[in-house]
Amino acid sequence: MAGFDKRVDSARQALDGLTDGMTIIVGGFGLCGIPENLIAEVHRRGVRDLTVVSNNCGVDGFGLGLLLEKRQISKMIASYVGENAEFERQLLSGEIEVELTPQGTLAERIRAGGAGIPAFYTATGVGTPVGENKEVRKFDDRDYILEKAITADFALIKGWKADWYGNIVYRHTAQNFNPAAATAARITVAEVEEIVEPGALEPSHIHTPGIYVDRLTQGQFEKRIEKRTTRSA
Amino acid sequence: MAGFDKRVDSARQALDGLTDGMTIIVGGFGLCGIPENLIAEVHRRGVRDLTVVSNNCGVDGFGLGLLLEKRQISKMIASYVGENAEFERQLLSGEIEVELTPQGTLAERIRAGGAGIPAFYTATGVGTPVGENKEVRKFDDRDYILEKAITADFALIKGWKADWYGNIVYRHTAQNFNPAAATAARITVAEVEEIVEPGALEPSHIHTPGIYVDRLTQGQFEKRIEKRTTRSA
Amino acid sequence: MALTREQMAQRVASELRDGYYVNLGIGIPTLVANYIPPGIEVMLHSENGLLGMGAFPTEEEIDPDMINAGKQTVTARVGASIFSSVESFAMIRGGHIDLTVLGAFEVDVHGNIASWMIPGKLVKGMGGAMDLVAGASNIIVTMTHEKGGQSKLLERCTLPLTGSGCIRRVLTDLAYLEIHDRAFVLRERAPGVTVEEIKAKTAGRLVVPSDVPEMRLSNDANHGSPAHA
Amino acid sequence: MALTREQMAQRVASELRDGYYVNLGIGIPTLVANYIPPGIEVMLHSENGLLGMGAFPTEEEIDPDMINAGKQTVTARVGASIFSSVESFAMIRGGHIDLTVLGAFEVDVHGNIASWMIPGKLVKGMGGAMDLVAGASNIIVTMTHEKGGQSKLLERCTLPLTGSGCIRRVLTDLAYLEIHDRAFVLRERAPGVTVEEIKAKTAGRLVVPSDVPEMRLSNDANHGSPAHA
Repeated sequence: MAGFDKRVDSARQALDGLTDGMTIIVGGFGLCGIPENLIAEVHRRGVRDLTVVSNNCGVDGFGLGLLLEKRQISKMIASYVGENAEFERQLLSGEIEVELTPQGTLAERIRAGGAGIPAFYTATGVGTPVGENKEVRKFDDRDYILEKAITADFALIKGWKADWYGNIVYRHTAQNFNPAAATAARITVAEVEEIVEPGALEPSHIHTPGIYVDRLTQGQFEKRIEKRTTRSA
Repeated sequence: MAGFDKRVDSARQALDGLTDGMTIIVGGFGLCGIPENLIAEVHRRGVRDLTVVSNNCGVDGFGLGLLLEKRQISKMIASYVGENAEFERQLLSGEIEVELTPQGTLAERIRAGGAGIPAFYTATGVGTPVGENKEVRKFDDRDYILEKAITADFALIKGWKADWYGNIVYRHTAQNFNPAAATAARITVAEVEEIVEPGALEPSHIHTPGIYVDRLTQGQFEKRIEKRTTRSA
Repeated sequence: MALTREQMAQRVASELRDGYYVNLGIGIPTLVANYIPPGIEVMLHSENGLLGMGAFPTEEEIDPDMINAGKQTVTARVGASIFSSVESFAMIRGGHIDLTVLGAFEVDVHGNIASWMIPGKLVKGMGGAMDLVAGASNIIVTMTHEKGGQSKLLERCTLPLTGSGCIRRVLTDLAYLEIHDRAFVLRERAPGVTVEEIKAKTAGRLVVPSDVPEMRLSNDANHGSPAHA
Repeated sequence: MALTREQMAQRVASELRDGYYVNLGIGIPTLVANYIPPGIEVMLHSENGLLGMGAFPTEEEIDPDMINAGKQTVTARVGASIFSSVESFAMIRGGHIDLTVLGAFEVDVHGNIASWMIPGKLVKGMGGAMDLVAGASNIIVTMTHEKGGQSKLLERCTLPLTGSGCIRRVLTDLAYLEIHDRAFVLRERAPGVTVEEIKAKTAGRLVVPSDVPEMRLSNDANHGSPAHA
């Protein structure tokens, strides 16, 4: 199964071919389910002028925040800036171009990119800044705007377990944007916590079929928590 | 959890409110994963003038073929007539209106209906009879046609196991159109082989979250096989 | 007396019905989960892909892979399902959520809402809010009636919109109002708050019916976690 | 000698590459799975939601819930995944399938294909064929060169189209041809078939390079099941 064995030896090898000016989609929501090691490798490589598509842009000093600090990102397509001070600073100063996109529209645009749908209509954003300069069209007497698919050169995703074929399952809410991201790039690179033997995953439980995955690595994860909330036992 | 207990006592009760002239989406591919008991109940009720959305229309004497024979269907939206003689006869004679839709477009139109996407563009069918009288539009120098969402009054689906909340898992390729169908109707009725206690299904394995399911029944299934192909052991 | 945040949550909670799938935004909306009336059950939806959000975890249960849309660590309750962001927003956009509760900077008589951006000052991003207001059939906005002496219930929103013509119900610390025919219709007053005060603090056109009862706030907090359901 | 159906499958199989995800239509395309060259592995995609179709089941293994797009009972091989029709066609439409092999009634020099309907006579429906030809980056049409003495390689298809301008490679029982610049380019002849015969039986414009080798058919059938992979 050499042709289907998606395993590569390192994060370095996994990002072979990533160069300046490329577009990358990065899975994760906040710091949950982000490809920590692949992001670190993008940082190490120092590639610049990247367009990054990701719901968030990490936090100061972790996740995609690392790439912001090193000024590797020239354009960000995201739904949330939130508490990322460096992101907000670069946005307000105009150092980075930001295309703020509603979260559901962002997910759907990535999904469309992977599914061969070049564009779709949605009511989200009608009559708001998001709808400016977009076609508005009525269906059944309601207004919708046209939104376009997103595709990328690389997708960097994070799974829980994967078999050699690149079939992936996600753990809890670390799924989020990862399955969509996996479908929408020319080269999809997945890092997972555990690589298992083919046959170990139940076919009906697989979240991301291996057809979407080109390269697979196993990583060590810090899994930093953004907001630690607890109840007393 | 009275409000979330989707169980009803019978197929009869499950289709309460189904009347002449309604649109129903029916899950299944061929005879695999079809809601046998709900179809039988539609047959028993004798409601007429139905628009049925389903990839196939059963076979002569089984599945949706029963409704064809009793002339309960006035319009069919499907991708395949195949070897269903009565379907082909009614189609050629004009007794039934048929909107033949490419299988992937059919799946996507139903999914769009459930996902609040009123319309989308696809390359499928461009330059063919399917593309006639549809808007053609270029994206990145390729032609696409505009396809519209499908929604329905009722969706009739078939699952394997479901908990009281209507969370459903499908068995093998009996999944097919069922998850999309579940999302696109005002009232979604699911019949399953086994109803399990809440908590018995792993949250990340659920194919159809209960939010899409309004009524749930347990059925007995014949599971007729259309093409029995085997190898020697 | 203006309502406290807890009282606002309590009033919103009385709109919950047994079997509702509910999305609660960050802030006051989150507190609603503490006041679910006895005998009814709701399922909390979190945009990042969780339906059936449970209580906060104990220290032992904490799991970085189990968070809500506010990035807080949570648990999944019995009957929960977990799915992708694509599926999560298909639920929202497709109108499958029964009730959405979210905060706002401004609301106007046209049902417009502004909640995500103060130009040149605050850029948090819209996250899932635009999807929620466009998709939910049933939205309650919770916010203070004024900010810095300025009414937040306007004739026209001044800030960039989150959604257009989508809001019908607003609960403030002073009143519960519905939006009809390009006006705020005063339905209930916070206990001890006069119609005159509400009139004075509402910039958009206000319709005052002949009878405007005081709100009833009967539920006690069920002292669970904010994510109780 | 015209190729047999098995030989046609054999020739197509030589186009397979290790690691290909392949969709095989009904008929001759299905037979391709019997001739996968040694040392390479492919994964068969079935439109109804199965990637990694395995052999036919034994009598004991038969399961009505495990079928392929031809409605035949099949098995899932190691490494298979099973998903919805929506996901299955996202793969197809999104161009993730490496090779699609399907039959046709007619093909023309513009790359058009007709395969799903003979007006007034045969209405089978297009099933997934229109999606496959619109989505696959790489399509091989397999069909007989003629039917009832009529060429099936035309200047313009006469039947309703399945896809427009999407076909580049055609294997018939007489030849392997590529479509370039509005012509069929004759690349290989079936063993013993002359260029003259192919010329006579091709209605659409035919370009004949100076050297048109005979096909090489070296693989033996691996005598597995039709769904072997």
